[in-house]
Formats: sequence, structure tokens, C-alpha cells
Amino acid sequence: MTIGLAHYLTVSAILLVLGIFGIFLNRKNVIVILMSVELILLSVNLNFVAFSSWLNDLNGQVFAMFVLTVAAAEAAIGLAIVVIYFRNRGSIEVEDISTLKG
Amino acid sequence: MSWTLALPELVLACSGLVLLLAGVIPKQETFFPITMGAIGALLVTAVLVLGQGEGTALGGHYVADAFSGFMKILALGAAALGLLLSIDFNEKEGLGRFEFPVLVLFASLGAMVMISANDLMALYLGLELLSLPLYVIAAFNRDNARSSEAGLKYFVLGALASGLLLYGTTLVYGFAGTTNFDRLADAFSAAQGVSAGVIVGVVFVIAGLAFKVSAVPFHMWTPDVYEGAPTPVTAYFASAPKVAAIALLTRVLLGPFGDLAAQWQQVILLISFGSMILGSFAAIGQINLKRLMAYSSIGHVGYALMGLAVGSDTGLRGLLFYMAIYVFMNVGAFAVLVAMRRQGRAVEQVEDLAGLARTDLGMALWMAAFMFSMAGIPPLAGFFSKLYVFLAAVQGGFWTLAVVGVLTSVVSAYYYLRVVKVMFFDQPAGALDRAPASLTIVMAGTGLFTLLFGLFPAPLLAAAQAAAAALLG
Amino acid sequence: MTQPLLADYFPILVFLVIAGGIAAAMVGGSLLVARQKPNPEKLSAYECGFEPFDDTRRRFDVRFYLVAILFIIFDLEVAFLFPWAVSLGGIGWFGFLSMVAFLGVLTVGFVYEWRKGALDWE
Amino acid sequence: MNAAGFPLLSLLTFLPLVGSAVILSIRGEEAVVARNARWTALWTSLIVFLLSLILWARFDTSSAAFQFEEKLAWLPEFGVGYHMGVDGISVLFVLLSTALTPLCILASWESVTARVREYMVAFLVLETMMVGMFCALDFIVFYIFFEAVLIPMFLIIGVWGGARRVYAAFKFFLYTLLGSVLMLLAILYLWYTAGTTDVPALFELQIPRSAQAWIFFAFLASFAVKVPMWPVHTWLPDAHVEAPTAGSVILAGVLLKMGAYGFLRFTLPLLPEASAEFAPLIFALSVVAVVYTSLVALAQEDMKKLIAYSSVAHMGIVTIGIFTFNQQGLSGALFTMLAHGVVSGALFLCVGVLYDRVHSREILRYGGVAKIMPAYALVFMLFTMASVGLPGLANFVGEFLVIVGAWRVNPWVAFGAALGMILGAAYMLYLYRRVAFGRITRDDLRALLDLSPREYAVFAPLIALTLWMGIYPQPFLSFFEASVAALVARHEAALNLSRLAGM
Amino acid sequence: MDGFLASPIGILAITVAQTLALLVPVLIAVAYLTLAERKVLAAMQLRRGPNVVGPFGLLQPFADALKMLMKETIIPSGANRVLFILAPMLLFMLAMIAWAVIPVQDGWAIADINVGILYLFAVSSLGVYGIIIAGWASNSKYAFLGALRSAAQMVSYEVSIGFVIVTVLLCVGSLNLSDVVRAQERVWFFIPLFPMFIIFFISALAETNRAPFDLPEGESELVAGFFVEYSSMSFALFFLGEYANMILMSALTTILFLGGWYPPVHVVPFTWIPGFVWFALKIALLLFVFIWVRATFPRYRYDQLMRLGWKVFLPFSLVWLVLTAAVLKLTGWLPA
Repeated sequence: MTIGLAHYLTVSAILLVLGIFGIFLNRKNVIVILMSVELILLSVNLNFVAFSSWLNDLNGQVFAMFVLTVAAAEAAIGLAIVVIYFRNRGSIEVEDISTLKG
Repeated sequence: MSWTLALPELVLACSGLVLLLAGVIPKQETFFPITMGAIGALLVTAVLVLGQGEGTALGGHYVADAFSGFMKILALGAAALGLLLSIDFNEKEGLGRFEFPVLVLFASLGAMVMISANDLMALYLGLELLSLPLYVIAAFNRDNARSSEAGLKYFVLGALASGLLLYGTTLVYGFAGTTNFDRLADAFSAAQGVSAGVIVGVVFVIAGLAFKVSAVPFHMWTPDVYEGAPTPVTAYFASAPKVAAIALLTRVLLGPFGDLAAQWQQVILLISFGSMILGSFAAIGQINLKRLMAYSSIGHVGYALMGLAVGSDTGLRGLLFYMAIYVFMNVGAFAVLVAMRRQGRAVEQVEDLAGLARTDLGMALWMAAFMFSMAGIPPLAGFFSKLYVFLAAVQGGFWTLAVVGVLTSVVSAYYYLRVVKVMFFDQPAGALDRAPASLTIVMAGTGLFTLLFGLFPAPLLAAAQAAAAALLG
Repeated sequence: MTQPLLADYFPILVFLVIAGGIAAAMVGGSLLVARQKPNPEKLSAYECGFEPFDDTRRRFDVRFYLVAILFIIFDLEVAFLFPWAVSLGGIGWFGFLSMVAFLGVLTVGFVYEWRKGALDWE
Repeated sequence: MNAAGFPLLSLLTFLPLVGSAVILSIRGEEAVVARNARWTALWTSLIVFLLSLILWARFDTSSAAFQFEEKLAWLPEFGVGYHMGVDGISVLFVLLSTALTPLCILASWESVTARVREYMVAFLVLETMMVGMFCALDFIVFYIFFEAVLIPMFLIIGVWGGARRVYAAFKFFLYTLLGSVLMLLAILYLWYTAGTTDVPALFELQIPRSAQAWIFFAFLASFAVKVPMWPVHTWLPDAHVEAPTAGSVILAGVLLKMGAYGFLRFTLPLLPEASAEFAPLIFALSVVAVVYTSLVALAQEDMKKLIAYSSVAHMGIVTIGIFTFNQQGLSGALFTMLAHGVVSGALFLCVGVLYDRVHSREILRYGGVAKIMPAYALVFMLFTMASVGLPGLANFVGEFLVIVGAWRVNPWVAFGAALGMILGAAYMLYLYRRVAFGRITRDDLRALLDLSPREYAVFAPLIALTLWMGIYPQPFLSFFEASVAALVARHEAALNLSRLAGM
Repeated sequence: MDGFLASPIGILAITVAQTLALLVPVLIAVAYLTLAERKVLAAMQLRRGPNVVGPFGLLQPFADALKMLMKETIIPSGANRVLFILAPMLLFMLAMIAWAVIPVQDGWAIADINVGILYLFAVSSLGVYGIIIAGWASNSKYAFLGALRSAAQMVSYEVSIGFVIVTVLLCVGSLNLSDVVRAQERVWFFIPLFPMFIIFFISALAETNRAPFDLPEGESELVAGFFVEYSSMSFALFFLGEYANMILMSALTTILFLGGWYPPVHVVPFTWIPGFVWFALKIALLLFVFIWVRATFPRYRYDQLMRLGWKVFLPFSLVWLVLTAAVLKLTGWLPA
């Protein structure tokens, strides 16, 4: 069996769905949300690299590099926000995020 | 070198770095001079944008045209006004840290990159450069639970949105084979039928951008974040990022995906409907002014998107015109919100405005002007903005859109009137503190614009027309 | 083995399996050979002669987060440097100056962190 | 340039704004501010009124064309311009607006004590919008003034109104806004079909029949609310009851005329076929309005509410007149509008006189006023009679003409209008009897003072006008003659054209 | 026979054989490194060191291993059992699989992949996971804090290691480890890049939690760091992993700076000795320095350690990197 584009796309779609579910169904911990976001970005990168190799076009890999960087910056900021949130509330349970209704 | 075209961005980026260093190296707090420096940098950049040439640069990633110029001036102006609003508020709330103006500066840089993006990569980088500072300034009041919660919420949903957008771009890239807007446009105009992958990708991209402009059904974050974030931050949120995201949405949909209009038009139509309806009905019950403004902004985005849904050049002109006027009214209204303080404490309920007309007639008059303008009552500026999007809708034969638009604007008039009612009809609940000079200047400036715009609409209309023409070429 | 790229990595898989096997064998062997006689006192967490006061996995110093954030950012920068370093001969002065500009931006951030005390442990 | 030699209409329109800017800049103690604001407002409105007399003097009554025209480029590339001008239909409404404003200011001289400065500003802004609306010859400019009226009126009702002022203000605002925005869509359609919103240019436009019906209903939505026609009249009693006296005067005197004016200015010339087609509908609604609201008026306990309902009935007669499409009907409608502007305004002032003294509008609260305030009773009676349509007083001429015009179209409609007049006599006289005659039941009434010199000053011009219009209506009728004739001719020509096309 | 060797099973068999041929010596080296450490430390402190089991105590490692094997595996109550068992295995496996790409002699790399350095960098970064998991799964404050400290320390120094590696790559122009060694045929990189060599070596000490940066496992402060709750073979796996990492870092230093399998000078007596012997000798030399440092230097305080990493090594290596690039660019010495 050769592994083709479709397999990569399927895996990445699965990762995407996992990430989205991780964000919405997760009721426990904000850190899990951060990880879910990273999962989504991972699926994106997988897509990029797979397409890049399939198209014989380097753009996708360059894009993946950018995504990596931005993902890092995003994770850093997310972590920082979670920390200050924790300092104020003493909890990072998702269910506690309800001071602002909506 | 082709990058000289991007001089405004480079200047803004360098001044941001310089300001960051200038802010951090001295021993004492440098909030005020750095804010002033940032405003100066924004204005210098705006001047450079005015003198900018046209064309593409940086390997086709960057494009400068009348459209980008128009939107950039708007975004920069909104940022400068937002900073002006922040000076007094931040100092009183103990948020007088120089990082604030620097972050706004970088967010504006991101907005500019977004507006000038001519490649999916530049699109993404600009979007993130805009979003990341916004996440931070939403949580800027870091000792306040609401502010940090707003930041957290905005971050989580924002990250999700950019993830979706990215996933969309991967599909577009994969199935079209390029990320460059010009080549994408070529690919789609040549192809007999586009693959389903591209369509899915476009939908994802729209979803991601709809989040940034807080259009229904991606609006859930808006009221909470607007309420939780410090008020000047909310003022900024409601203006510059929206301008940038609308610009990007417009450029993407009319540029590379212009030939797929049949596919995305329905989506934009639904988003526009949803935003108008939700924006007008959900705001009715709000007692917090910032939440009210949040729903109001959702509604306004719906009206603006009407122009995009129509897709014609009049529609686009209406959209640009709408955004321009929206920015001014919005900043003005937020200037009033920022100025709302009783005995030194910031207040933000609608009820806190009670009897403002007796205690501070000037402020009440400006606020009334902004509210009537947002409701679209002539002869105020907001009427003209609605006029032109409705004109486009009528012209394009989108009667349902136009009718829903006018009906929701009547509904929304109700809650704008409620603010006026509280200010003018109710008994004073105790005087608000006197507004500082910087806010009064912003209020009066935007207020005069709102009042007198009707006399000289031609220049702005002409600029919007030129910008629309540049995009539809 | 039609895909040469994957063939290069095949030994690594073998390594992984064998190393895993050794590790499992060692742990498993010990579990089999040695006499297992657990009791609650033996299994309770060590804490200076007292029962643990509170949950172990509690909040800990925010500075660890700070280190993590700094690490993410600087490590990513290194990720950018790898391809640049390898291809510096082929990308001319423009490539060189681009990276210098990038590192310059990074340095500004570094100076900021330094001045803000993010790099101090105390 | 025009008959006045200078941009008279713009001056009339924007001078009050200058006055309000002056008032806003007044600083100082509250009492001083209030006094200065009153005088400034009065002088501004008087100057505007005097200037507007130029219109009366220099207007060429023999011409149906627009006069005193002014044109300025505003948005040339979009076919929208600042175009002002008056013809026989609008000129007297300009005068009515400028005349009623100083009277209103005078009428609220003492009754408004709180936030005088803002009150005066609101009134002057309101005057700007009213005058501008009647002068505008560009549809967009018209719409701007038409809508902008809402802002000062909303504030006047809401700030200086009665107990349920907030409710009334909101109802007034939202009702009228809802109607107007639909009209806006129709305007937009016309705009891009014609490429211009200049009214004379739009008159040249042939609008397809299918579109005419839609546009007609869009216009109807707006104008019917403003007039107000049954069944969208319910905002009016609330607004009238809660508004301060001067607000009611302006509301009844001028604002109600805006809807009827809209029919005359836009619906009839632009949509001749749709107008003809839907005229029976209008007749039906109007007759219902006349009869129904008259009956409702009979049952009212509140003086202002009663007069408000009578306004609805009178405006029903006006709409009947408009949709007869003949010289008598249209002239009658215009005359009734003018007369009603004067008379109902005066009636509200009469109520205001009592209200200022007793602070109640309840009819049963009074009785025997004629014995204590004879002069007032006389004035009140004069206007009651005028409202009833007694020959020799203002309303009679207009209503008579309308009935004549209606008779030519459909006797049953004429009968409905006449029935309205009879019922009108019933409720007005019933009102007058209960207020002015009978035993004095309340002791506090005995202490009431008769009209003050200021009140005389307010009523005198109105009395003069009422008598003049009733006894010698020709000067007024001569103003509309030419324009109405042109309008009727245009209408018939258009109908013939379409009939030919239909064959 | 050739047919068999080309078949998938044949390739598998060869690879397994190669793997064992590398792993077994590494494991033995690890075993004797523990002994060597004790002996060298003893010698430096004028003691004897272990000398009871076997001649000169040569069988001591095996006795230790046997003892470990016979001990009871204690899994503390409240611990996450699966992770608790997995953590040491993970650490051990990571230390082993890194060896797959190490070229012990020209052409003698089992997996001669073209991004060898990235692979090593990635695998060594993953070690943090093993430590964090171990500390977290133990349900003990000492283990938890030790793990955090250890992780923070490792990631702090990883950044400067990254910069150093990039500097070397500038001179090589390839990510392949064999290419890195070949680029040093004429001159070993520790001569032109001497400061980076020092930084790399010190960072390697920190990265492997060795003295003077061994405070994550400082006995006096945190009992024994993240593996305080471990016993028996799990403990042994940590131990093995750590020492294997030491050898790995030495190997990496050798490859990056000390010319890998090349002799110091290409003259006759030296070139007779096969490459892998040179390679092993250089590793041994570095390991000796590891132990020597332990015997000589006092332990750092944690804040000093972090300051050294972030405020000294990071800026310094950054500047040096740019300088190197500029010099190479100006002189045209860049590999094409």
C-alpha cells in the first residue's frame, strides 16, 4: 500500500475535528483548549506539507514554517493569558469562565 | 528594490521597535511620551500611505492600490483615535504602561499587512500580527478578573478562528496550487469547474474572517470581550480590526475568489442577514453600554456586509463608505463611554448616563448625535452610510436584504433611542466627572464630523469610489 | 521499500522497537523476579515525616511558565535559523540581511525581556 | 437668481440653526440663560417670519412653476443636488411653519421653566427641518429634512412632556421611522432608475406600472403614518397628549401636514396610475378615519386627546380631497390643511391656557369657565366654531371644497366627509359645553385669571387669520390655483397616456 | 545470499544486527561509565573507589544491576501507574534511539538521514517529556518540583545549544552529521569556533543535569529530584538513560567540534588507527572532563544557572552567530 495524498488529508481532517471537539466539548481545563488549538494548527501543517509535496511546490512548506512560528507566539500569549486568568480566579476550570455571561 | 513600496509598513514596524526600546530602557514609567510617539508614528505612516505608489511588491505578496490606501488610512486613524482615548483612562485605572501604545502600534501594522495582503501567506501573517496584540490588550487590565477572562475568551475563540481560516487556506492552496491572489484568480477564471475542496476552503476562510469582524454566527465572543476589556481597548476593537478584516474579506472574495461569487454570495448574504437581525434584537435588553455597543457593532457589520453581498461596484463603494463613517461614530461614542466616570470610578451601565443632559449638556449632545447617527437618522453621518449600502442593495435587486436592513434599523433605533432617553428624559443619578480634555477633543471632533458630514459627503464618497474601482478594476 | 526517504528512517524504527524492548524487559523482569510486597505506609508519598499537607499537583511558581514562554519563542527562532544557515551560500546578501533584520527584531524583544526582569529568576 | 434676489429659502431654513447655535453658546446663571434663550429664540423666529413674508409678497401666483429656486452641487456625480424652491403647493406651508414657530415660543414663555435653553434650541432646529422639508426639491434632501424632524420632536415630547412622555416619544419616533424607511427604499429605486433625485427631473420619469404599485405602497407607509391615516394613527393621540402645549401646536399645525404634502408633492405626480388605482382604498381608509375617530373623540375625557382625534378626522378629509384629483378637491385639501394648521394649533393653545393654570386636561375637571374667564371663553368658542366648520371661519371653505370635489368623484365619499363634519360639530360643541358652561363645581377654578397680555399676543394673529381665511379666502386660494391646475392637468394627461397605451 | 539481503526480511535482519552492534557497546559503555565515574572521583579525592567485586571492581556495574533487578518496584499511592512506569522507559528509549544517526566512522551511520542534526535536536528535546511525566506521575512534591526545575533548566540551555549548532551549520552547509564531520577534515571546528565549543560543552552539562548544574537532583534540597519515588529497574532505567545521554552529548560534541572520526593530524601513525577508535577516544576524553568538572566545581544556585543561560549564553551565542555568518559571507568561505 502506498500512502498518498488522501491519507494525509484524512489524518489531518481527523486532527482538525479532534481539535475543534477538544475546544467545545472540553469541560475541564483551559490548558486542554490550548492543546486543542495546537492540534488544529498541527493538522493545518500536515495539510500544507502533504500538499506541498504533492504539488512539488515549496510554498506550502514555507507556509508551514510561518504557521509554526505564529503558533509558538500564539501559545506563548495563550499561556500568559491563562496565567493571569489563574492569578485572578484561582482556577482554570472551563466551567468557571462565566463572570461574563454569554 | 520592490520593498520600497511597503515603506509605510516598514516605517511603522521600525517605529514600533524604537518605541518599545524607548519605553523599556528609561527607569521611570514612560506611558505618556510613548503614547504620543505612537500617535505620531501612526500619523506619519498615514501620510506615507497617502503618498504611496501603486503596484505589487515583495514577490507578489504585497499590493498597494487605492483600496488599500483608503482602508489603511481608516485603520490608522482609528488606532490613533483609540490611543488618544486611552491616555486618560489608562492613567486613572492604573494601566498606564507603555506596552499599550506599542501593542496598538503592532496591531495596526498587522491591520496594514492584512489590508495589503496579496497572498494567503501575507493574509495569515497580517491577521495574526493583528490578533496577537489584541489578545494581550484585551487582558491588559491583568489584575481584573473580567479583563483577563475577556482576554482568555477572545484568545480561545480567536485561535480557533485563525485555525479554521488556516485550514481553509490549506485546502485552497492544495486544490488550486498557489497561494498568490493573482494566480488564484487566474486559476479560477480558467477552470471550468472548481473542485469541492476549494469551495470548502473558501467557506472556512470566510468563517475565520467572519469571526474577526464578529459577524453572526461567529459573534459569540463579542459582547463578553467588549464588556470585559478596558473601555479604550473595546473602542479600538470595534474599529480598526473590523476595518482590516472587512478589507481582507473584500479583497479575498472579490479578488482571487471573484469568479466563485455564485458560491460565496449566499454565505455572505446569510451572514449579513443574521448580523443585522441579531445586532438589532439582542441589543434591546442590554443594560451594559459596552455590551450594547457590542451588539450594535455586530449589526453594523451586517449592514456593511450588505455591500459585499451585492458584490457590485456600488455595493463595494457603500461598504467602504459605511466602514469609514462607522469608525468615526464608533470612536466618538466610545469617547463618551471612556469619559464615563463617577467620583473617579469608571461606570458603564446605561443607567449611569441618566440625566446627563442636565449635568453635562455638551457630552449628552455629542452622545445623542452618535446614537441618532448609528440609528441612521438624517442628517447625521450614519444616515448616509446606510443610504449607500441600501442603494446598492436596491440597485442589485436584493430587495429582501434592503427590506430586512431598513426594518432592523428601525428596531435598532429603539435601543439607541433608549440611550438618548436615559440621558435626556431621566433624572440625574449624580453628575459624572468632568471629561478630560483629550476626550472632549475626540468627542467634539468626531461629533462635528457626524453632524456636519452631510454638508460635504463628496470627498469621502469619491475616495470610496476610487477605492472600489481599484479593487474591481 | 519503494520510498527512499522512508527507507532512511527505517533503522530508527528498529532502534525504537529494540530500545523499547530492552526497557520493557528490564522493568518486566524486575517485576517478575523481585518480591513485590506493597503496603500503604510504603506507598505513601515521601514528605519529611509528615502526611502530605495538600494536593501535590497544585499551583507552582509562575516563573516556570515564563521560562516555557521564552523557550517557545527562542526555540522557534532557532527553527528558522536552521534552513537559513544551511542555505546561506545560495541566498546572497538579501538573505543574510533578512535574517539579521529578523534577529534584530528578536533582539529588541530580548532587550525588553531583560529590562522587564523576565530573565531574572528572583 | 430668484424672485427675492438672494437665497431666501436657504436663509429661512438655516437661520434658526444660527439662532440655536447662539443660544447654545450662552453661558451664565440658569435664570439669565433662560431669559436670554427665550429672547434669542423669539427674535430669531420673528426675523425668519418677517423674511418669509417676502415669499408672500413676491410669489407669482399665476405661475405653476417652482419659484425662488436655488441649486447647489452637492453630490453631482450621483445626481443629487441641493435644490430648493417653492410652488403654490408648498409656499403657504413655509409661511405656516414660520408663523407658528414664534407663536409657539411665545406660548411656552412661562410654561416651560426647566431646561429652557435646550427647549429653545430644539424648537429652532425643528423649524429648520420643517421649512427645509417644504422647500426641498431634491428627494434625498427632502427625506433628510423629513426624517430629521423626528430628532427635535422626540426630545421635545420626551423631555418636556407629560407623565407618559417616554412612551409617547418612543411610539412617535418608531412609528414614523418605520414608515419612512420603506419610503427610503422607494426613493433609492427611483434614484438609480432615474439617475437623479431632483424632483422636477423625476417628474419627467415614466415609471412602469408594476413598479408604481410598490412605490405607491412604500410612499403610503411613510405618508400615511405622518398624516396620520386610520389605522396607523394611534401614535398621534399619545404624542399630543404627552407633548407640551407648543409641541402639540407644531405637531398638529405643521407635522401632520408633512404627510399630506408628501402625497401632493410626490405620490400624485410621480405615480399617477397607481394613485388612480388605489384612490378607492384611500377613500375607504379616510372615510373610516373620519367617522371612526369622530366617534372616538366623542368619548374622550381628555381635552388634548379629543382635539388629537379631531385632527385625525380632519386629516381624513384632507386625504379625501387629495385623491379626488380635481381642482376643487385638491384646493380644498390644501386649504383645509392650512386652516387646520391654524385652528387646531389654536385649540391646543386654548387647552394650554387652562393647563398652565390648573395643570389638568381632564374635561370633567372644568365647567363654568366662561363665567370666570370670559375673554378666554370667547376665544375658545371662536376656534371651536372654526373647527366645527362654521361658515365664515377658516375650516369651512376647505371642507366645503373637498365635499364638492368628492361629490364629483363619488357621492358616498362626499357623504362620509359630510358626516364627519356633523360628528365634528357634535364632539366639539360637547367639549365646549362641558368646559365653558355649567355650574362651577371646583373652588380652585374661581381664582383663575383671564388671558394675560402675552396670551392675547399669541391668540390675536391666530384669530385674525381664522377670520380672514373664512371671510376672504381668495388670497390663499389664489396661491394654489395655478399649481393645482397644473397638477390636475398632469395627472389627467398621464392617465390618458396610459389608457392609450393600454388600448 | 544477495537475494536474501535485498529482501525486506534481509534488510530487517541487517538493520537489527547493526542496531545491536551499536546499542550493546553503548550499554556496556554506560555500565562502565558509572564505574569509571566512581573510580575517577575516588582517585581525585585520593580514595580507592569500588574494588571488591571482581578485579579492580570491574564487575561492580553488574552487581549493581543485579541488586536493582531484585528490588521491589514501588508505585506510590496516588501515582498515575501507567505514566509512572512509562516515564523511565521513555527516557531510556530516547537516549537509545538518538544513536541511530551517529556516524561512528565514515559511512558508519546506521541511519544516515539528511537532517541528522534536526533529528538529534528533536530527540534530545523530547527528553523533557520523560522528566515532566515522571515528576508529575509520582504524586510527590519533591519529584514534581524537581521535574519542573529540571525541565526549565533543560529548555533554557537548549536555546543556546540551538544557536551553537546553527553556527556550526553555517560552516558546513548541510544538516547531515557525516557531512558535518567531513567538513572538519582539515581543521576541527573547536579551533575557529572555540567560544561556541565552550558554550556547547557547558550547555551539554546543563542539558544532562550534570554537576555543577545538577541541582534538579540536588540531594540536599530536593531529596533526589524527579525520580525520588522510583526504585528497582525503573530507577535503573533513569540512571542508564542519563549516562547514555552523557555519552550522546559527548558524541555530539565530538561530531560538531572535535572532528568526529578524524585523527588529530593526518600523518601515518595516526591514520593507522581506525576512525571509530578515534571517535571513541574523543568521547572518552570528554566524559573524563564531565567527571572532572563534577569533582572540581561547586554546585550552582538555581538563579545563577538561569542567569548564565539566558543572560550570558543566549546573547553571546546570538552575537557570535551573526558575526560568524558575516565573516563567512564577507570572506566567501561559505559552503555552496
